[in-house]
Amino acid sequence: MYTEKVMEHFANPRNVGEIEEASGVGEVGNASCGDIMRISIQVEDNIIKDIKFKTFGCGAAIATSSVCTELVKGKSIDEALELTNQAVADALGGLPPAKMHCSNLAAEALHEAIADYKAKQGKE
Amino acid sequence: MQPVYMDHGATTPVHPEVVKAMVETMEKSFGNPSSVHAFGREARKLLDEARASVASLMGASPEQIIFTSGGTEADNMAIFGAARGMRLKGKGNHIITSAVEHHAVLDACKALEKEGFEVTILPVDEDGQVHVEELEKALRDDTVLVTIMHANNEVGTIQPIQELARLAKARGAVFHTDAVQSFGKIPVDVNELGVDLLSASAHKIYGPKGVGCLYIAKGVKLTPLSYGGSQERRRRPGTENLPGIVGFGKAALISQAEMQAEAERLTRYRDRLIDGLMELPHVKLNGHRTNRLPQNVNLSFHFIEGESLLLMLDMKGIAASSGSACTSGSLDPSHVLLAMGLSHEIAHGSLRLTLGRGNSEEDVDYILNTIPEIVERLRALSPLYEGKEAVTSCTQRR
Amino acid sequence: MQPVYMDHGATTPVHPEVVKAMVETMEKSFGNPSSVHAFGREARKLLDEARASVASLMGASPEQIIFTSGGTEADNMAIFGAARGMRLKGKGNHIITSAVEHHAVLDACKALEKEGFEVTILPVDEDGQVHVEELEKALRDDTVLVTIMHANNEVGTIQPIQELARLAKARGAVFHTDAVQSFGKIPVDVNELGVDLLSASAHKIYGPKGVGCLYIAKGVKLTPLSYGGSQERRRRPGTENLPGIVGFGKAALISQAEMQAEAERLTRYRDRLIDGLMELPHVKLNGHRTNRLPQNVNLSFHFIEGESLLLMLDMKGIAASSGSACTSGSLDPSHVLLAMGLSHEIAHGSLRLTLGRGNSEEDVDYILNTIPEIVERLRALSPLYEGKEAVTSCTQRR
Ligand SMILES: Cc1ncc(COP(=O)(O)O)c(C=O)c1O
Ligand SMILES: Cc1ncc(COP(=O)(O)O)c(C=O)c1O
Ligand code: FES
Ligand code: FES
Repeated sequence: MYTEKVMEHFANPRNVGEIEEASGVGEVGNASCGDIMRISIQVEDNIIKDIKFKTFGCGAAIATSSVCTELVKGKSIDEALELTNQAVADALGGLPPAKMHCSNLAAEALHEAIADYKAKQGKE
Repeated sequence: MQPVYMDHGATTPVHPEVVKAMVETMEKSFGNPSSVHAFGREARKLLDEARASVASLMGASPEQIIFTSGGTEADNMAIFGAARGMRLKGKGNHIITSAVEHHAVLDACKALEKEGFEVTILPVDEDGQVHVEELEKALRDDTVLVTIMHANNEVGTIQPIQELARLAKARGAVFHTDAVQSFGKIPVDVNELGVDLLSASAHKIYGPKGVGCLYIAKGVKLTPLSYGGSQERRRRPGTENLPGIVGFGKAALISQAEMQAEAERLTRYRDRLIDGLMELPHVKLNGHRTNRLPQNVNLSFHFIEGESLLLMLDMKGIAASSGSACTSGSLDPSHVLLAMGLSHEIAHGSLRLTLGRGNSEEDVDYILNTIPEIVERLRALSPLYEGKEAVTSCTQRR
Repeated sequence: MQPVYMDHGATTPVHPEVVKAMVETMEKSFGNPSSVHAFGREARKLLDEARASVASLMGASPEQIIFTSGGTEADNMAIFGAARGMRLKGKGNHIITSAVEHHAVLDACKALEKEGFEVTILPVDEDGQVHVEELEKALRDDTVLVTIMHANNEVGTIQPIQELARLAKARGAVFHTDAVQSFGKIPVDVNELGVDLLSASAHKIYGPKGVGCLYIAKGVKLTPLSYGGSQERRRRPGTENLPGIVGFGKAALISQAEMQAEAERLTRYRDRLIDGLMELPHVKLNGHRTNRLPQNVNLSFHFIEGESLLLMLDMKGIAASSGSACTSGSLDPSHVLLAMGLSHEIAHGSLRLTLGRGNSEEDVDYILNTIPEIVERLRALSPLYEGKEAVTSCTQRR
């Protein structure tokens, strides 16, 4: 069902947790299956210095969260905004067709976290 | 690591004696039971013997048993057959079922709606039980069929079939029960239950996949689901799956001999698992505490999603199942858990352990030792879980 | 006396390699293919492999194959599914079939008549062949389905499916063929034949009973025959008969490897049998002399009744079949032979020998030696037989 890469990330998820006093936090629920993900980021000089996630969801949801944090950590905000759910799935060696929607969670949560960061910036 | 299979509700390993009987049939009695010659007669004899064994385990006579390709076909044959047959006789077009039926029953009823039938779906209480008064309220003069399962596949709750059937039949409706999960596990007697139609499946009782049967009480007429040769008293055409049927017969014989002792043994394991796992924080038992199948454990672990739990268990060699949407191909979590009043989230975090012949006391120990750390790990990942202290309500968030 | 099985058209012995594959599946891979855990994934893998093997033998892709409980279910699924589906789309309600179809096809079409469909039954010539012009005449704008078998189970005649399918599809009808008797025996390629739907059955090709499949071309929509779980791409619910399906896959692989050589060998035996038995007086070959299945011999012995002939052969250890009413449960002789223009009497005296893997040159010798004396004995008993000289017409007496 899942690729080895998916299972590897599922078994050893990277960057689990929450950043206290994060620069931005994004939380999204997956309308289709009821799963939830929260991503928090710490941004310095427009670079994502640190990123952490928490996910309530299936194996694919957890693996996509994990790989997503790995993909953008150390990248600029603009680079991070270009991340698509397809890129997340590809980084895992693909997902079963029925599980493609799960990869939306990660990309959306990340984009929300960035939006939150930008909103906060704007206020300062 | 020795794997621990605790998904006997999904399917069971085939009993070695069953395999042996099937191999013998394939090697020595491959004839077509409809053939006139010696090969055919030999096949016919085995077919008759298997029918007698299966009939005996449910207190029926052999000619009341029609072999099918499984529980699903038996359910469809019963529901379409009785509903269409009764309507042809002008008896009406109202059907009653329950909210916790298997999809083979629920979806067949839904398909009948498209044919102009009206379907009433009875609710269940928080233990998954159908109440007799609900059926009483729902029955009408034009009710032609009531179909309510004997024991639930997800939560193991046993329904009061005897009273439900008595009530339905008093009002002139045909009564069908899906006994796929109870047959061979707890006593199932068609006469005691008083049902007109009863479905069973071989692969849930250590028999082969792809064989089941429908019990049809004397006098009950069914419109056939398909057409062809004159096998199975013209009720179910197609060359009989002889090795499979022989395997089903053997499995029924073995179940009959071992059922009582096995039910007692598994009830002990079940209760150890329930009591042990309920000691963890934020765990809920699904289904009735005592009026449930001996082999069924179903728990919801709050803040956790079922598929992740299954995958973690799988990595530890434990095979289990879940009512999670993520495992079912559909995007909604178990309709059974939702009908029992669980929120989507809690329904998502359900775990079903179904015990069986191969399980030992050590398997129970292993599970009791393994699950707590997995639950803790997954909760640490969960955005819903803010530490044990912080949690307030875990049943209604959505 | 070593028995001689020559009823491979009814069913075949299971190939030892098939038995082995099935036993291995039952012993090692008993999981439910829908389960998430390792047992389930292992089962899913075997299911996929078997699907690929069966698909390959008919030139299809794996996702076009839906496993069923046999040829009968495949036929019913195709016919009910396509007819009802096309009608829902407003395409019409006219169906065309032939007079020599298996009961699974004919009776499904008859049942559709009760649902308001109109059915045209194409005649056949004296060899049992459907003529393309007949289909041309019968096709209408509201024809939604044409179902004509690839090779006949009684007389072995092969139909011109390629032309028939081309014609039907050009007029917008769905084309189904029952290839239960041809699949694995002669080349069957869904693309070459150009069919939309094709039925096959495992137990005719040394696989297990109770498994078959339906090929469904891309884009062809079928209303399901039954409802339940989401197996087989939601087209056919119920826990998959995994050992049976694995056996079918294995049987398909073996057929693919051996088909050509086996067809040549059996054609030789067939022709020896036909030529040898035709030397007896008052014998008629049924079916086309050359355009027939390699394994099929069908002869009518005038003045003799089929069941008596079978019983006599059985006493000599020969297993065969007949189109006789007395063997079929119905009181009319074979509808196939009647459609070919045989009188009731002649149809009653038909004998079908169907060759297969286990048969040897010696079996052919034995039959050629045994049948003449049996025929003579039965004719001596027959009031219709007044000595060879006295006979005039034996085809039209009734
Ligand atoms: C309650 C119930 N009904 C019906 C079925 C379907 O049986 P089968 O898989 O033999 O088609 C099952 C099992 O999947 C079941 O648990
Ligand atoms: C031409 C034909 N169609 C359909 C069938 C039915 O197949 P099954 O016995 O697998 O249901 C048979 C064999 O009995 C057959 O010969
Ligand atoms: S997040 Fe629910 S199916 Fe993957
Ligand atoms: S005479 Fe007995 S059935 Fe034909």
